[in-house]
Amino acid sequence: MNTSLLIWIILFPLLGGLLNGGFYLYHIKIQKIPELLFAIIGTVFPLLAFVFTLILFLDMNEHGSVYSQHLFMWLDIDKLTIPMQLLGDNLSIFMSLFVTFVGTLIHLYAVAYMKDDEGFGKFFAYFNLFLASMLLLVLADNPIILFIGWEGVGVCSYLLISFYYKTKENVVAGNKAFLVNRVGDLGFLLGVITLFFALNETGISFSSMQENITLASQPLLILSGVLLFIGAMGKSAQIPLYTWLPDAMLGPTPISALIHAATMVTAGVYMVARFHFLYDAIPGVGLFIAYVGAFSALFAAIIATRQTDIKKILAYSTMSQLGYMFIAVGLGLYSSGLFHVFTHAFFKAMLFMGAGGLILAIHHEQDIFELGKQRKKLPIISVTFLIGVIAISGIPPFAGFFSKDAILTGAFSGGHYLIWLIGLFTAFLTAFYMFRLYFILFVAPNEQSKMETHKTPWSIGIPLFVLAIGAVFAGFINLPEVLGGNHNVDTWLAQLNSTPLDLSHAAEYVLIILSIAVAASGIYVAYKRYANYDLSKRETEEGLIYNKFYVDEVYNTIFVKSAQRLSTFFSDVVDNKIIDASLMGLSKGFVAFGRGLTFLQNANVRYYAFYMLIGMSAISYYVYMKLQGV
Amino acid sequence: MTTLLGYGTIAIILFSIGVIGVVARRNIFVMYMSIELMLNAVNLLLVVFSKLHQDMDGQIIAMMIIAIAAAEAAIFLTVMILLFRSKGSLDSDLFIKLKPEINR
Amino acid sequence: MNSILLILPMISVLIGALVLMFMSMYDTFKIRHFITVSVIALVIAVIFSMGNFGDLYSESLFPVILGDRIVFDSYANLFSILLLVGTIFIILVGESYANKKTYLKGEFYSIMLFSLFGMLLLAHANELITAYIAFEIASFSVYIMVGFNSEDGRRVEAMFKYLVLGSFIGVFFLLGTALIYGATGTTNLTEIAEFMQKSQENIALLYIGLTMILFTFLFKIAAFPFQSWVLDVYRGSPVLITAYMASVFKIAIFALFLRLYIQEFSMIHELWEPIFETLTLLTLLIGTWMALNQTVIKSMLAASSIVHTGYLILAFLALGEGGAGSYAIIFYLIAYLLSAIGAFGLVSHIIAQTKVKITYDDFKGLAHERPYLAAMMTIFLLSLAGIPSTIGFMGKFYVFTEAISAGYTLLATLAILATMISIYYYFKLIAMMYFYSSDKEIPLQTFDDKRISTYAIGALGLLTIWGGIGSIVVFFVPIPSIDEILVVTQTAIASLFI
Amino acid sequence: MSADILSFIIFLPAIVAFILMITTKDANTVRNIAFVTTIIIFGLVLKLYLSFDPEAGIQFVTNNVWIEQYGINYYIGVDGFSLTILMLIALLISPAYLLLWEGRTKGYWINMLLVQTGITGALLSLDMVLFYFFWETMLLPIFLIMGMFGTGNKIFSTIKVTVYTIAGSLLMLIAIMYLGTAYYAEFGTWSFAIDSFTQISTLSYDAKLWLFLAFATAFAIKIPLFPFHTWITDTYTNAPTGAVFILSAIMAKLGVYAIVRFLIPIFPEIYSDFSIFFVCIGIFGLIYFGIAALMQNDIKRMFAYASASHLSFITAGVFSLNAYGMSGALYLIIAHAIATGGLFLLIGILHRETGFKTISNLGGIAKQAPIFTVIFAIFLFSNVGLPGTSGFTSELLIIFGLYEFHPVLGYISGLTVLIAASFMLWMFQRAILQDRETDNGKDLPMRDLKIKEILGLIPWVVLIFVMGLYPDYFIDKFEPSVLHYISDILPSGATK
Amino acid sequence: MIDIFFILFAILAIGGAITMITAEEPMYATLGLLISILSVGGFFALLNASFLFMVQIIVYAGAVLTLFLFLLMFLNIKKEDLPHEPKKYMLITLGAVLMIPINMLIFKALSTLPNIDMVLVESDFGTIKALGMQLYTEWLLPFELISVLLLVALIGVIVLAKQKSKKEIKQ
Repeated sequence: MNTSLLIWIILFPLLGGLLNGGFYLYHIKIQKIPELLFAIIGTVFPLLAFVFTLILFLDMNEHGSVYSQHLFMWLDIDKLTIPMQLLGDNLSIFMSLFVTFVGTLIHLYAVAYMKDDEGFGKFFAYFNLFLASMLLLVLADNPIILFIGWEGVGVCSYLLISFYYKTKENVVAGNKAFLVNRVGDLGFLLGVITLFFALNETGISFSSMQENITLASQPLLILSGVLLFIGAMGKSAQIPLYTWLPDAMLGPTPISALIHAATMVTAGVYMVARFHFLYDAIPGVGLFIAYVGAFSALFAAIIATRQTDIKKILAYSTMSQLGYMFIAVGLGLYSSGLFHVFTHAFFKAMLFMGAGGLILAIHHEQDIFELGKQRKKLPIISVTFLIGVIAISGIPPFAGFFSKDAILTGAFSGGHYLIWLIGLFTAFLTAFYMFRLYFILFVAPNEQSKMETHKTPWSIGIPLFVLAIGAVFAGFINLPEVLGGNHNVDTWLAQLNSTPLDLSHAAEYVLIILSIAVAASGIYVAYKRYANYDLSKRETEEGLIYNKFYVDEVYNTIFVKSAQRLSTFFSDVVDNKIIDASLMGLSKGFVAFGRGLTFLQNANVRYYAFYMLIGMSAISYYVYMKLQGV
Repeated sequence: MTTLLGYGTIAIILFSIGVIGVVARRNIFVMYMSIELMLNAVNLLLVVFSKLHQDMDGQIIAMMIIAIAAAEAAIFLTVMILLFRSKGSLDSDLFIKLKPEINR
Repeated sequence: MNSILLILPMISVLIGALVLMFMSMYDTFKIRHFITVSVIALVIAVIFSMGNFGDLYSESLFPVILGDRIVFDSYANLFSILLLVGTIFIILVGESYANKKTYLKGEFYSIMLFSLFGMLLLAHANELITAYIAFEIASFSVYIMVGFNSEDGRRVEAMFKYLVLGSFIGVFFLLGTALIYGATGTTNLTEIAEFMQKSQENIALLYIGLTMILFTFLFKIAAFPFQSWVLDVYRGSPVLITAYMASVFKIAIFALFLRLYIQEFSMIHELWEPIFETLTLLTLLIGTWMALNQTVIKSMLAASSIVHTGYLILAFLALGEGGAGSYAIIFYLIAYLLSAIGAFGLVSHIIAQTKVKITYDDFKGLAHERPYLAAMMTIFLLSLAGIPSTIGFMGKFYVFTEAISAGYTLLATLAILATMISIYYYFKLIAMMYFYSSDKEIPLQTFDDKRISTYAIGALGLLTIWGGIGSIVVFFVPIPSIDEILVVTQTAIASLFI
Repeated sequence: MSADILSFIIFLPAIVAFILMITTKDANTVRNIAFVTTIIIFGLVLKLYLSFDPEAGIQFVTNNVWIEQYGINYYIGVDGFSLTILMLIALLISPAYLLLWEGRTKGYWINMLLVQTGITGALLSLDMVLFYFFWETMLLPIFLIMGMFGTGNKIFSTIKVTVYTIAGSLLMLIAIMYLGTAYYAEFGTWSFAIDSFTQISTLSYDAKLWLFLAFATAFAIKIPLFPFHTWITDTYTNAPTGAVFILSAIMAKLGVYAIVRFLIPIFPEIYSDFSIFFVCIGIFGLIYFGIAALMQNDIKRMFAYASASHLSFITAGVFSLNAYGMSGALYLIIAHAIATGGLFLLIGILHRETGFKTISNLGGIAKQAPIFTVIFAIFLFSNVGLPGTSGFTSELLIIFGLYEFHPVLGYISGLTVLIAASFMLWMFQRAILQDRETDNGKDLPMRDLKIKEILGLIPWVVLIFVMGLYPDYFIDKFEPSVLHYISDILPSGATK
Repeated sequence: MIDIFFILFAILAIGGAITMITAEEPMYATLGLLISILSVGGFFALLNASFLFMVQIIVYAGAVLTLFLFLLMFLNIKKEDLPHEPKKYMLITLGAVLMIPINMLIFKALSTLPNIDMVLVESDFGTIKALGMQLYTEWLLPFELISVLLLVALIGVIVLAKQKSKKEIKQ
């Protein structure tokens, strides 16, 4: 099999993006182009990428080979050699497979969702670029190339979030996303550099780093591990760098779906998995990651229980699920974590798309209470939404159950009971708030609105349908042994050396039942509370939780406001009042002193003679003294 | 007493008085005459040196200085007339029109 | 070598002066006739001088008649050419000024040539009394030229101040001469130098005499604290004369003093070094302070000439044994000659046509009205400021390099600081010309710029640029290198020791 | 190829300028001829670039006597460093002619041509006096352009910047002369060539330190480094686009170039001993200017700080004593010149069309001028250091270099990733993207770019991406020179 | 005898000079100067410079100072037109103080010379013939130059004065 296929996986979406961008500029500047062209370009190229990935996957499945494609030398200075090289191993193909798959579906979905939007072409251009960057990230052979994709993803998300750039909030949200991500990027970059130098500049590709990991001293490894994880925090919205994610919901819904479900946010998880050799060497940091993940999961779940914006609830739930993934990768359960990434992609994308369909049907309303009030008959959406909600709540046999349970079981078996407990409690909360959402949107009694049927376009329906199938059945791919499965994903990702499970079957059963019970109780509580909720009566919009623990405000005060104040201080006080004023003052003083001296120049000839006499006198005195000895 | 130093002292004193006259007096006429006095002091000194070296050069130089002084007198007197015509006085403190204009 | 040839330049200037004097008796002659005659006389003188230009020689002609009072050497030759060329430029640049100011009648050019005669003599003088007389010829002429328009009170006042102070300080020269005579029994420079070499007797007296002469020198070049007259006199004089005093006269003074100093250098340097050091510093300071605060361009240029004096004293410090560094001074003088004549002459050209007192504000918008003049003024100001690609930079470069080479790094640094500040007041004028639109009420006159003055100014501008660029573009345009000047200078200095 | 090609490149603009000065009065003709001249120069430089052999050291040398007395020569040549920047200058100037709208009089274009001569001359000089000659000469046309075509309190700021920069260069002049005399004292002949100065062995450490500081001050003012930066805000605010473009995109870079070209070979010990100091200043400046840029309301003022911030970073890279940092710095010089230069030109157009340059008054540009916005964004993101653009490669290398220099400083320098992004994006949001907040959101009169302007900018946009995606080609041109500096000139042990 | 003359001349010279710088009226000052100059002439006589003595009396005292007096009368300065000089003596004192270093210096210079007695001797030293011989040989050039100087002064005076007369005609 020709390995040069790898680059085409990236090139197709990139080409699509460039074509769309060019056509879009043509469209707005010179002549209108029908949306169909954009739609075709925008969907066909990702599809091609998916097909290529699939071909590779199948080939790899058959031969078990690893692809590597050297394109050109990107940079070569001194000992720093960074080739532009792509790596198609099991992990990256696994990732790119579902990235392209979900991506294609979302593109399809977007065709209908963005219909008649003036930025249609632009949207697809960004979207394809996003996909290209994501694929570069996934397929990169070394962290620097990975970083190019990593940042490309960031900038595309920036562009997409501030898609409706005319309103301030959107752009502000975009900026926030970009900047918070940049904090993470900083960590990532420094982490890579630290690692590079910690390994005595022996090489920067993942494989050479893995080989040479023993060269490094433990403190430097820990440092680089933590720094890299900061990168992951930013990208994957973990505490404390999560604040951008809820705000990012201001973009068009497909963006949210893509960014938050399948791709961008999981990049952090992927990256940690990529550096598994590093984290294997420093288990302490892994534990730290797991705890951060656990707390993020809990924290996001708590906040989600009180939100009213449908997309924000989904966003917090994403953050919460990401927390699970980090628990997994932190504890060394890489394959479980990636499996959760995989399943999560299906149901979360589906949930977002459902929410998008809902929002579209009810004229861009996002408040769940309002949505509930103005409800229309949307059979496809309500069914798929229910599937998604069940899947995320962890009810078997839906996909979410298997992946989440694998993580919790893993945590328990590793002896990290606190994490396990937090995970369990979060699962309860997840079930609660997801069903709260569902009940309010679809079940709670609704008097005002007539239930007219709203037709769902086919291009929204098909992706939803496909994803729904995934959400229901994807879990079976990695059925645990105890349930008679054969660990397909774990096997595929064997290169990651995930921590094996060390539990008796009985214990596993107990844990499974326990988690189902917890999820069920969450649903029950939600049912009790919201199944018959009076939609005209909003929930109180106060309190710590509703206001997201005031974290945004605290950040704003600590970082933004103080930076602004510092900026004013620097430019107005230090520059103007101290440096410039002292320089100008010095020169002004000099001139003024000269002006003072002009009184000597009083145009009176006697005085002039007098000055001369003084001068001569002084010189004579000097000469006299000097000639004393002669 | 009629030694070199004696004559020298006289010359120095005359010279000093001349200098002081230029510096201290406001009357332009007196100022000019002080300069003449200074020239005379120099002449005296030259003649003394001429005698010292038994060399005529000093005297010749002194004579030339007298001639130069005469030329100087011509110009000086003309200037004084011009000055007197413009202000009606020979007070040097009055001629301060050329005070520099300062950018304040 | 034809010895008559050597003396001819001076003779032709003197004859020119006399011819002009007689011409001035008749009213039929116009200003242009006077200009023509004087320029012809000067050009003839230049041609005669050029005959020996660049040769190394030192001759004492007709010892019976001239009695070794003046000496003809390459040094004097070089300075003669500078003085002659400078005067030619002054006359040509001042053409439009002279045409407008009707009081500059015929005698004016006669007197100017007399003064030039005095200055040429000064460059050749080898004896203190001859030097003094030459000095007085030049000074008297300048006094008269300053007060030429005796109806104008300010001219008379300027003349009076210059006269009083000049005579006052002149007596010190005579006193010094007397003391030197007392010490050595001679006033001949060569003999004094010989005396110094062989005898330590009466050496203190000699030193003191030389110090008295130094006072006069410091006064004439306007070093601190002898600088006060400069602002008043320069401002009170017709701007043409200001140019003359600032450039040509200054060179003549240096011609004499440099000769004196180089010959007596080894002995007197040690004594004078601290004086020069202090004076450099103070002159630079006071000049800078004065220049910063002037509003009238003439005063500003006058004050800045004090700063230039500071650089020249610095160059004196760095002279070195046998006058090794003296070409720095001479080159600087040439640079200053060109730029100062240019700057003052241009001001005169403008004054001639606008009848304003020429403050900074009067220059507003000049670049829009008369771009050519503004460009030329910019060149001269840049040269004065010592910006590269003008001769002023080269001059400064040599002076500072020699100063550093002689070990006066700190002083050179201070001088550079003064240069830095000078940028401000020079560039302010450029800014006035280019950055403001004219705020004059008078409708835009069409000036006649196709006249001798403007061509002369153009020639000066070209010379200024050439001096700064030299042979740098030699592979495009074959022009003589400015190295030539340095070679000639060295020859000149060498001729002092023959 | 004739050895005098460099001289031709240097003096062609000046000669054309002089011919134009006396022949024609029509501004458009002057502009067109000037443009053609720059294109010719670009062609020549391109030819030079392609035929340049990176391994061969200094090439195309011309060494003619200028002032024999002082051993001052017309000594020019090109090596990897200067070639890269020469290419940059040629590449920047011609397209800029298409975008500079201010030049309605012939003086403007003549001055632009003269600036080019000054800049190229300074870049290629290998004799210190010659360098100084061009270094000062290039300031005058800028002075005139700034004063004549500027806005606001232009005269004050023009004189301020002139005095400021000349003050610095005069200090350098003193140092040059001191070195010359030291050489004379040691070898008995005068010479001001750089290679002569490197042989001087008689100077004491203290003297060298002072000289180094004199040079460094001159360059620091030009760059500008903290605390010599106060001229930039006034200047960038009031100066016309062309002047700001030249100042920020080219002249500031020459300051950095001069550090590499002169300070490293002449004072290697001082350079390595005091590098920590300069790296700290650079990093401090990076953060300081970055933060100061945040709250600027005047867009040009903001870019003044932004530019200073980047240049401080570049300086830090230059002093990092290793190949990564130095190559990165050189690369960032190019990247930043293109990006910032482009941004300034675009802001110039924005200012002209809308009449505003304060961020609070701007807004809603994106919807009216999409192509403008796209290109603006590309430059912006290159400035921010987005991977895939030229900015990233260079910043990455500098951070590598600084890390190797000292890990802690490397970490701090990483903040560049964050700082630039914060103020750039905030500005972009308020000034370009979102609707106006003043005047009831009334649209500003803004046109989109014209075809010729787009044509002018396209090469830069392409270059930004090419340099970002395939940097090795460009770096190969100057890497041997960098390695030569690192391994041959610096004392062993300096690079740890 | 000579000593007596010396003392007399000294007293007269210095007294005259002091009168000159202190006198309010220019007329007295001129007379003071005249006395001083005559006394200097006397010194010349004591120093064997007989020709110079003559020149001093005839040219200086006779011609120049008469010119001064003539001028004074011509200008006819009234008493109230004279500058009021309240700080005159203070300034004179100040000037005297400032002169101290210069005087000390010159005195020191003189003291290095052999302090010989300047007795009057009978010889042709200082006579017209001896002087003339040197003047027209060795000092010919300076002597001729002085004529140029006088010519310049002459032209100058004419020029300056002529202007004035023209102005008067206009009036």
